[in-house]
Amino acid sequence: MTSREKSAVPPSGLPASAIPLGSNERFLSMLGKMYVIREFEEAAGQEWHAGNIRGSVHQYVGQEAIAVGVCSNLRSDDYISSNHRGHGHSIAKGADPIGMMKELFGREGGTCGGKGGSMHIADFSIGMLGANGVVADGVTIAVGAGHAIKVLKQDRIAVPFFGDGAVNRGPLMESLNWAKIYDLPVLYVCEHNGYAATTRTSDVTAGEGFIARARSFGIEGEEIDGNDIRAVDEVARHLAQRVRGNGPAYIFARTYRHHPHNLRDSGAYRTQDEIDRWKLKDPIKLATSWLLEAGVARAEINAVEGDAKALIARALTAARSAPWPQLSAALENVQDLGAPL
Amino acid sequence: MTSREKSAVPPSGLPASAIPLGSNERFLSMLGKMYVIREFEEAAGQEWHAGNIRGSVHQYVGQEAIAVGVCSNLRSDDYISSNHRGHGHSIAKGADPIGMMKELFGREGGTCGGKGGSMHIADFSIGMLGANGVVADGVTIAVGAGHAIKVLKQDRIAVPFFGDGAVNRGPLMESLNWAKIYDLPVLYVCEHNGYAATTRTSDVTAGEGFIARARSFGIEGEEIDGNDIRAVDEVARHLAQRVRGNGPAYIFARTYRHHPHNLRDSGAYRTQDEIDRWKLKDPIKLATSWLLEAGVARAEINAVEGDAKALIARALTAARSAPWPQLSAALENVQDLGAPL
Amino acid sequence: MIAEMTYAEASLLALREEMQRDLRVWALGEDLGPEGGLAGQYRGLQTEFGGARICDTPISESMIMAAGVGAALAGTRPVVELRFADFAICAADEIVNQTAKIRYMFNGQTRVPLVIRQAIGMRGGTAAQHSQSMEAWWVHVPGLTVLTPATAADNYGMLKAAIRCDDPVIYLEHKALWGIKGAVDTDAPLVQIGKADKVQRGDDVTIVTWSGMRVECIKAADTLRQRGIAVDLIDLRSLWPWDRDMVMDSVSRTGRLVVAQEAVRVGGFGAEIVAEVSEELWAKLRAPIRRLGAPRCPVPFSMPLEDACRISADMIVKAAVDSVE
Amino acid sequence: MIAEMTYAEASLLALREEMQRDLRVWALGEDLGPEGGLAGQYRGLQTEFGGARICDTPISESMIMAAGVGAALAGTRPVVELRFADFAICAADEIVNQTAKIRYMFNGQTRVPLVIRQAIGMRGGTAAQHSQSMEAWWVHVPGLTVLTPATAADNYGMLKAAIRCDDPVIYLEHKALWGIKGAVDTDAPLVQIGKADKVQRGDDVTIVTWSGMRVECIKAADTLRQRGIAVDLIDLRSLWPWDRDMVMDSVSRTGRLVVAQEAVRVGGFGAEIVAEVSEELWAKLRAPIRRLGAPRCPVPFSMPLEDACRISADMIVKAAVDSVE
Ligand SMILES: Cc1ncc(C[n+]2csc(CCOP(=O)(O)OP(=O)(O)O)c2C)c(N)n1
Ligand SMILES: Cc1ncc(C[n+]2csc(CCOP(=O)(O)OP(=O)(O)O)c2C)c(N)n1
Ligand SMILES: [Mg+2]
Ligand SMILES: [Mg+2]
Repeated sequence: MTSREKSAVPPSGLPASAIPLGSNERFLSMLGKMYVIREFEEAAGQEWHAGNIRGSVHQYVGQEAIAVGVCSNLRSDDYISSNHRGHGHSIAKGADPIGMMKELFGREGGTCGGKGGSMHIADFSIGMLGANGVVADGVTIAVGAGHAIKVLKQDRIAVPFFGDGAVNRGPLMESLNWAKIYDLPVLYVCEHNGYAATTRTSDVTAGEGFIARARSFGIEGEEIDGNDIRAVDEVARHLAQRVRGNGPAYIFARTYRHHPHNLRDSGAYRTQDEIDRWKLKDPIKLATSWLLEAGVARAEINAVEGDAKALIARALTAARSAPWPQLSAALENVQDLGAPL
Repeated sequence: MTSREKSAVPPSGLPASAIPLGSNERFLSMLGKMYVIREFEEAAGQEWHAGNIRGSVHQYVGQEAIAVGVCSNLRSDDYISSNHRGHGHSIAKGADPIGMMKELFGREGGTCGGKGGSMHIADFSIGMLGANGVVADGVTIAVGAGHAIKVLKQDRIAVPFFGDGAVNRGPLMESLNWAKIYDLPVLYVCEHNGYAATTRTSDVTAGEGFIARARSFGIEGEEIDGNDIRAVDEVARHLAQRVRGNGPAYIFARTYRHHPHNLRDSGAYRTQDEIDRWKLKDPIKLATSWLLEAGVARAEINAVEGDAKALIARALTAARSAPWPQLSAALENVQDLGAPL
Repeated sequence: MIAEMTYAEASLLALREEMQRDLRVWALGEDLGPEGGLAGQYRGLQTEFGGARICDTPISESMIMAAGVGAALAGTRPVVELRFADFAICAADEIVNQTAKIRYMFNGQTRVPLVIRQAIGMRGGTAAQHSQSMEAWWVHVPGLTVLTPATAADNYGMLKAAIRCDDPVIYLEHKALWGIKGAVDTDAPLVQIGKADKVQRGDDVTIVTWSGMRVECIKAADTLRQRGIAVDLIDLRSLWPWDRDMVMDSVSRTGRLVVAQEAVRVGGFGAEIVAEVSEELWAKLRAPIRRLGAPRCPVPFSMPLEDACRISADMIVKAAVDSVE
Repeated sequence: MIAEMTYAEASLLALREEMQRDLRVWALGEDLGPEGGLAGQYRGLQTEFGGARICDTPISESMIMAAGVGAALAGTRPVVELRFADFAICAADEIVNQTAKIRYMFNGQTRVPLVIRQAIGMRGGTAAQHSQSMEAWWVHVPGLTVLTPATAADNYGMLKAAIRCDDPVIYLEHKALWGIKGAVDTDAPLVQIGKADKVQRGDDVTIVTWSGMRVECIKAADTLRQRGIAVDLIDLRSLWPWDRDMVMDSVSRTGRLVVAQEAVRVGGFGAEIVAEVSEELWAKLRAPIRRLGAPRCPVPFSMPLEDACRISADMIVKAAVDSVE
């Protein structure tokens, strides 16, 4: 399937190698964001194993370039939605990792007051409409937000992030038809990491996969190397522009998650070799070596990494010391009438 | 959309004009079936207006060639499933119109004992798995039957009939992926009559419609003139053969319903001109004139028409005089345990 | 203005006025434009407001519902028309897992102001997949408000209240009521969500009902009056929240309760009322509560079978008489 | 053979034996092969029976459910694994409008022999979309049998009974029970669907419960014993049909009833029990029935908030004591 999907890149797509470089500063700041996500995720994993974080945690490690590259090209009033693997998207859109870490710990001051947890982080102040525990439901909701943009005659765009597993859910397919017939400003971002939980998606996905499906609805877009922050940045800028005030498009980003699906999964369905090969293409490593080549000093890179580490250390300290929510919160914000009960 | 969809006919498709003719006898018997459906539907409409049939009745008038052409190429142990417009499919597969008419009247002896009504006719003795009141749900069920065929290593096939409105429901799209990844012996039959209730489907269907979608899942098939019984017969034979023991295929049949969506609909969303043009392509008229040309005597045609009329007259008499079901039937066949209650 | 109009026309007027009043209000669903809705509840609105605000959709129930949710999050107030309540089940995930929970999960950062319209109930041979009354499902789901107007006046006042509500409202219209006429006072204050309608006062027995069953209960109350039994008849009209005060006051006085619902009795919303009343007024009840509802079977098509699954005025009379004797 | 095993292992053994016994039995769902199911309930089965009979599926809940239905109509007996009960809501239409109604609508021409497995309940921070207990929904739907095993022995015996049942069975396993061990007697007669389990006998107060709440009720009964209150503890384990006889017998004797459920109290299945008992045993009740259940809010993530929504042994003790006093 792979080679044919590659050939499906539409004429409007620039090959990644031809993408003109932005400024080093821009990429250095993106690298910084990627480090923040990476550190956040590794810390979350450790704290889960230590028993400080409960529930499910799905780490975004290895896919950071996609969230960062895309969100760097969005306005703060643009909308994004996410799935179960949502920390990276939130951070990239501008959510505060300290509030998020408190949320994972279930503490007061968490982004959602501790009521959501890892799979339900939203930050409406920055247009982040929510992670989602139901595969594909974030996508349909983002398309609905795109519909409101049109009804209200705004010039925002709506960007759902989703995985290759979501591609087989009917509601997502309904959404492709919907976004196209109403010409909604939606930029679909499919993060193809090869797996849906423990299932290889190529085993359960007919035909040429997401790209062929999107195109069958008349939606065009571009396929990119999701581990290359330059490619993501360039294509996202280009497509976000195209979508704004117009109909839908997609980004199909090939990537890989370094860690198991979540922290309970043994990971036995993947070979170490496959993991190792993908780790060589780690988006942070790739960006680092390219920035060094481009003349950025090692010290500058160390500095952004250090800042990220410090930020996450602060987040952990804050989360650990934050109080539990007031018990009354359990019954608040259910609905105005007929609650609490 | 029309012209591009036409060009999507895969190489395996023969143009209708090149289809070799079967025997006159075969087509005369098919014409007879078409007459039975036509008479059944017209009678049902009259009886509905007379207040003898309650609920919704969706007439199949104008589309008869599809059900008859397809089912003439199925074995009696092959499965079909249907939608709300299901009378024609049942009759074509071999259900008894007398039992069906009793069903529409809600009487004892009805195909489903009067408990189903027009939208819920099934006849398991001939592999008819049921009409369906929920758009697209008959399709997913047929694909499930196809799955059982594979699990049981049988050589049957499963044939869901559905409309162009169903094409936008997510479950149907999930089914296309499903049928393909498991290589199920499913022959999709899309009856494109241009409308979903009062909505022109081209207004709410993105891209090239069903054919493009099926192909994006790797499913191939053929587009035909659904009003030409010869075309349907030939292509159905060919594709039923191809599907048997193999993976899925589709028939995309262009057609038109002469009557409104159901008997409550004013029909105002279509022009009289459009209806008149399609009536010129009435599948029964077409078949008749072609059979006359092929040397079949008018008397023979009159005979099959007369037989159909007589059969439906008998069905009406039987339905009118059949008793109501026993009241105890209301609580029977709910489930073995915990019923009736 | 006081005018006589049908239940369907009352909701049409209400939506029209709300769309004129608030530009963020819009409606989406199948066949709203050409057909004007199953009962003409949208007739003429597409001409008046355009296709963007009266939006015809494909047959994509999941996406219809999700579009409403996303659009509510993004600053509009959608009226989501799901037609037959049976098809709303195709969007149950979007209703239960998203619509109802978003405000809570996100700790009140947002509300989800939308109305989910569904036509419930039997209407002459609509059979198993077009006749269901699933109100009990929605009441069980935290985050949802559940309304069941039964008169033209309520379908006017309650639809307006629903559209103005900042939380998601499940709005259940009964198919058999569409053609029923009643006086609508467009100047009356809006119906307050959660307040029941005391249809008539009486001291002998309380009858609690809602939706289409109101009609049968009124017939039953007339018959009972002739037999010397005075009924305190309550049309709840709002199932969540429901008017606990009115029900408890009434049963405290009468000591007797009949609950009449069209839905399947087992696990129906009636069980909640019975459970609450029997828990709270245990000491005051003078007879066991009678709970009426359909047998636990799908709705059959055939007329006599369908009728066998209906709660009739006669059955309500009998339950009330049993209770009083 | 009597062996000690976990609740999850018991169901694995049951399925394995049924698949060996009957070639028409097969299972389908997400991640059954590589992962062996959320709790290892399918571990090793794909190796033993092959990918056709332990079928890994795409994330397509509607189609997973419909495949089960179609395949049941076409001569097989599918075990449909829907994982978290919350996702089963994505297939609600296929369950309610098709699975449950087909036998009836088609007048018994066919049955729909399949099992719909769903994991219910809270388990430490699973939050709003992975913690729901929606048993009340399924009980309200005619055509469905609803089971809630709470011990290893029952998860063995009841899964087998469910697979052999000719009607569709909603089979709800509680996530918090997966690791709990118990003795399983593989030679014992299969659990009869509809028969409750009398966990312990007592004359002072009846406690009715099911699923995960059984564990809390046993704790509560111990505490109550120390306080001199003897509990008649009933684990219903089958919610439809439910063991009316055992419950009515017990409450006739004790005159007092506490119903303890994990689900949202409003509109929960507990209301049905309370309504039935209060209607039937009105004259025999010596105290108002107490009905425990979660507050009407989505399940919050944070530990203390989640705990605030749990019914604990203490709350059950208190309700029983209130009832007796
Ligand atoms: C409707 C639904 N079905 C199943 C699940 C369980 N589940 C959670 S994540 C996941 C895999 C998702 O894969 P993909 O979309 O590729 O995202 P990735 O985990 O690879 O980032 C599954 C099956 C779910 N959350 N929702
Ligand atoms: C899930 C669902 N949504 C809506 C409906 C209402 N409905 C019944 S038939 C129909 C139109 C179907 O159009 P199509 O599939 O093209 O079949 P046709 O009527 O043209 O034969 C609609 C919207 C339904 N029955 N089920
Ligand atoms: Mg993936
Ligand atoms: Mg059509």
